[in-house]
Amino acid sequence: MSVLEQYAYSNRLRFVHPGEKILFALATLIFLLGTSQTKVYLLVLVVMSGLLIGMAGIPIAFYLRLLLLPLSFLITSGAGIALTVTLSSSKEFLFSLSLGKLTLGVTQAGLLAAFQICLKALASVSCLYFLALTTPMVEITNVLCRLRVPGLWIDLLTLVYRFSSVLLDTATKMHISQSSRLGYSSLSRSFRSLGYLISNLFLKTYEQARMLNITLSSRGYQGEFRVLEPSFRLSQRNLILIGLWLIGLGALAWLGGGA
Amino acid sequence: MSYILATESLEYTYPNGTQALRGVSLKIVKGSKTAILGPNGAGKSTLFLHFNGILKPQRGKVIYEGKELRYDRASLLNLRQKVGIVFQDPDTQLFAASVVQEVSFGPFNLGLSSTEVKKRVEKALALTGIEDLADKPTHFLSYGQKKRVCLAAVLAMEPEVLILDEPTAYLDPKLVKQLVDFLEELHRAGQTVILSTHDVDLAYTWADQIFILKAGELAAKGRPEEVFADQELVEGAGLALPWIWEVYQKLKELGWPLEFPPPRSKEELLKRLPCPPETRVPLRVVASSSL
Amino acid sequence: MSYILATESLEYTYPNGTQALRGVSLKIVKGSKTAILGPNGAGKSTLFLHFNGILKPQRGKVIYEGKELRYDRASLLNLRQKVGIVFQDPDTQLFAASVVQEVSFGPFNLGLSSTEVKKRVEKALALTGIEDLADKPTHFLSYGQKKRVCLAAVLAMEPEVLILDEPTAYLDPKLVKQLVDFLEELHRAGQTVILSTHDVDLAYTWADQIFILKAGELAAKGRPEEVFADQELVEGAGLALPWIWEVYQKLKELGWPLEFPPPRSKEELLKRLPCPPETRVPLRVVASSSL
Amino acid sequence: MLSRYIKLILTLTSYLIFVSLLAPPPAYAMHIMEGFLPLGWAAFWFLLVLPFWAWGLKSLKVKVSGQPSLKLLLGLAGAFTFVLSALKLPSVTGSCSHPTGVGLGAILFGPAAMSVLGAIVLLFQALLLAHGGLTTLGANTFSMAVVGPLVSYGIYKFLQKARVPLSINIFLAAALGDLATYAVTSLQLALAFPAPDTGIWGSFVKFIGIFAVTQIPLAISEGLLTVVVFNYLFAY
Repeated sequence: MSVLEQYAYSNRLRFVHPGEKILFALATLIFLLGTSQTKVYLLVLVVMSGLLIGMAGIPIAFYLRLLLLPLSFLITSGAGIALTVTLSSSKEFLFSLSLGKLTLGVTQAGLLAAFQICLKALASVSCLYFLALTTPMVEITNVLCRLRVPGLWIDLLTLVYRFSSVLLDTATKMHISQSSRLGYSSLSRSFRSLGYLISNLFLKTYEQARMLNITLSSRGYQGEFRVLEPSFRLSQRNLILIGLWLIGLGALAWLGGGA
Repeated sequence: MSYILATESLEYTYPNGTQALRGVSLKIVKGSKTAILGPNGAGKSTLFLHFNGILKPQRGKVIYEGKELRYDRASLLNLRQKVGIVFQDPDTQLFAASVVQEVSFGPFNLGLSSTEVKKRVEKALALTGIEDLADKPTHFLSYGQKKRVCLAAVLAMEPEVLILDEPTAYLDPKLVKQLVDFLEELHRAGQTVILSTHDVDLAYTWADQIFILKAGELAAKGRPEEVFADQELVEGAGLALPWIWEVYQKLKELGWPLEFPPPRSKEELLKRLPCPPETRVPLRVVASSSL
Repeated sequence: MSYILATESLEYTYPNGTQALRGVSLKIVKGSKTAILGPNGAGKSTLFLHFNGILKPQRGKVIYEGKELRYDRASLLNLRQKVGIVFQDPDTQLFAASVVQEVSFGPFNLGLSSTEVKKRVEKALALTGIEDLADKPTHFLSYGQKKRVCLAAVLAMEPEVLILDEPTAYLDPKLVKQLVDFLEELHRAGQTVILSTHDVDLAYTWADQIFILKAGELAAKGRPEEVFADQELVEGAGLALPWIWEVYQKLKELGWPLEFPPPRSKEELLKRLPCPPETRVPLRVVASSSL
Repeated sequence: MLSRYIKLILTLTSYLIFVSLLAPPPAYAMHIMEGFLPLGWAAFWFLLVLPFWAWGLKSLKVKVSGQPSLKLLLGLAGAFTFVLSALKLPSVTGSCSHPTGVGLGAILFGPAAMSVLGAIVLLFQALLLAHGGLTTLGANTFSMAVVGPLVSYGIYKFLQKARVPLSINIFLAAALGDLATYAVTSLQLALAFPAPDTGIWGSFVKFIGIFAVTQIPLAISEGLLTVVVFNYLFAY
């Protein structure tokens, strides 16, 4: 399905307890959101990237490309923060445009704020990638299950996960067969073909659900999805390391704040 | 001979008006290898859905071990443990995120304990030779691997009757051979196996007992050599004669003294192909000179 | 011999890392019947997607009528009109509400006038023998009918090369025969036809030219009797020998004086099965008495 | 007077060109990326969607109980929504983008189901495709799986009662659902990052102005597409 997932199954941290990985990534993430220290952002970005490349064995080129993924969002939203719109022109603009009474421009403070936000977002994304690249979906679902997330939600997660790839495959085949009959050779044809594709995919979805009901019923399905859960052992060492890491981050933020 | 599964004048019409079964009566011998042959749309899948109670006959009945099926919850669960179906398309029956989870689903539905389920899963994975796929997500598997997972998922429920709907469709010859060998192994262990196919060669070499369905009716039944003796009937049902059978018949027709029964496998046939006389002297001349 | 389509050391790796093609070079003769054989996952479908420009080679090139393919809009438009692919699963290629709509999809995309499209559609429906289905919704058709609609939908674009991906998978023997007869007709009318299959019997009897793909590489090419002469290679590629070939080889091995070339169809083989000597006298005795 | 207008128009166009050059359209609709919202706001949006999740789950549970097949249908519907958001939308501007599926999903499956399924789809997009994020899941769910579908569904039902022709109805439901989604996202960003002197509203205008360049054509495209889809679906 996705390339991220391939690494989730083949990386070198694959057999570390998923709970530890989730705790590590999420706690760091939440900590990041709560602090405004550029140093912390940098440290997290470096450490997460280091762990992924060094310990999990994610190829560096692939990882760097991954970091560029959210660039378009960063640029648009960053621009939104950097941009200042004002009625007075007293501000110290690095450059500006005036629209009648309005002045539209970029100030040094705005630019700095945007830069900080972007760095923070990148550091956060590295936490997200840590989780996504080291922990398969099944195990994340399993942890959610233990955290007492409602059962219906878990069941739906499982089904959506599995059938996304089935339907994606179907959609790809439909798209290929349409393309080979020139279905996407102009804008209006593209709309028509994609419309056909989606409506057909929808009908397929219904058919798939109907068949699944038959096949699962024949294996005794009565509304519950009980399956064997993967078992992992918590490592005390890892938990202590995660604790130390968070304390370290806290100290850095506090010292930075004091200085 | 004891029959494990039987139907009596089964009729079923789908809500859209398709008459899928029009009075089918048949009996499946316990421990046998049964092939149900028929063209696309003959009613094979509909018949199977009656075998484990997914569909309820509109007329006629289904009989399991001498008792007519009942359709309450407990009876159905019991039946579905005893009759397992491997459907044709793996993508409509695999739902779980990993192979182990998939295979454990059926046993859990039977109300088994986690330890028992674990044992069953390991056994099923070993039996089908996919232990190494245990933790793989389903969508990383190849078509052939997915087919095996489907098989393991049903075998983990330890059914008495194993039903396979078009098990060889889309499989390449090597995988077909592996599957047939595997089914042979199950058969030797006492398992009742039923499969539907339109591969007449497979049915001829594999089955003890063949039923031919045609437009929802039973067109023929019997041992392979009985069923394929009626060429007209076979072709009328959209099927063809198995090639082994055709070569054997032709040789017999030509006057070769081939002993009964007809060969059932390619190897047997090839072994029984006639040898030429040792000399290269024209036969007719030799024969006439001896007069 | 003029080649209509060729590849030169074609390589393609999917984003998920699967190396589907690893340097495939082959040439398709204009007007020929070519079969591409290989196990599941050998790269047959990936190769086809290069033939009409859906996939762009990562290395190597595709050559159509002597010219290397270009991937700009106009060239692709032109190519896709000339190379038509009928995919394996009809359910992923039929989407329109009625058969006529479906078949007119391609011609309309070629930018033809309504009258021209209408003519093309009628011709394609007549050719494939489904005029009576014209106004039926595609969803209610049988599997065999759907396959024909897919064929008609591609033929309506009047391609110079017709490609069929596993056209006989899941068809019953009668429909397979109809399809093969139909392809033979197209061939006689000068159409270049390429199909992929793992049905070795079909490939052996139908094709002029066979390519065997194995794990993304070309394992063998040539006339059927050349390709199947190497048993080890064929079986190594997950395939089996065609039964006609095996029976013929066995007879030759037994010492029957069978003239070349080997039989290409069941009928030919049966006709050439050896006759027994007219008398029933043990052959060895007869032979020795003549000395 | 005239020259001033010309100047205004010129500056506006150059602004638009500037922004569109700088900002290629977001690949996956309007997901606020990981780490972009401060802790307080991230938590706030989670709290805000919590009742909607509870509502969605409860209404689904009622439907599912005693009807195991419905659960499967819901799962498949979620997968369908996921795949929808991965398709490439034909775009007037020639750029590549993806439909949100907000309007289509809301009309087909209802807003209650969408609040749950939408959250699942967003979680998968974050973990499998690296779009959106975990801490922004609350905010993104609120805009894409709660407000968008509610607006689409509301418009659809209202215009149905008003006997507006179906095509127009569906176009408006889908396009306005999209626009509502992006308005909410802009508001979420504005709340988190108020402009120093013009405050939240100034910031809101800024964000909505920037996103308008990419989102209005997308909303129109998606509206058209949804109409085409429904035309086919009603043909069966």
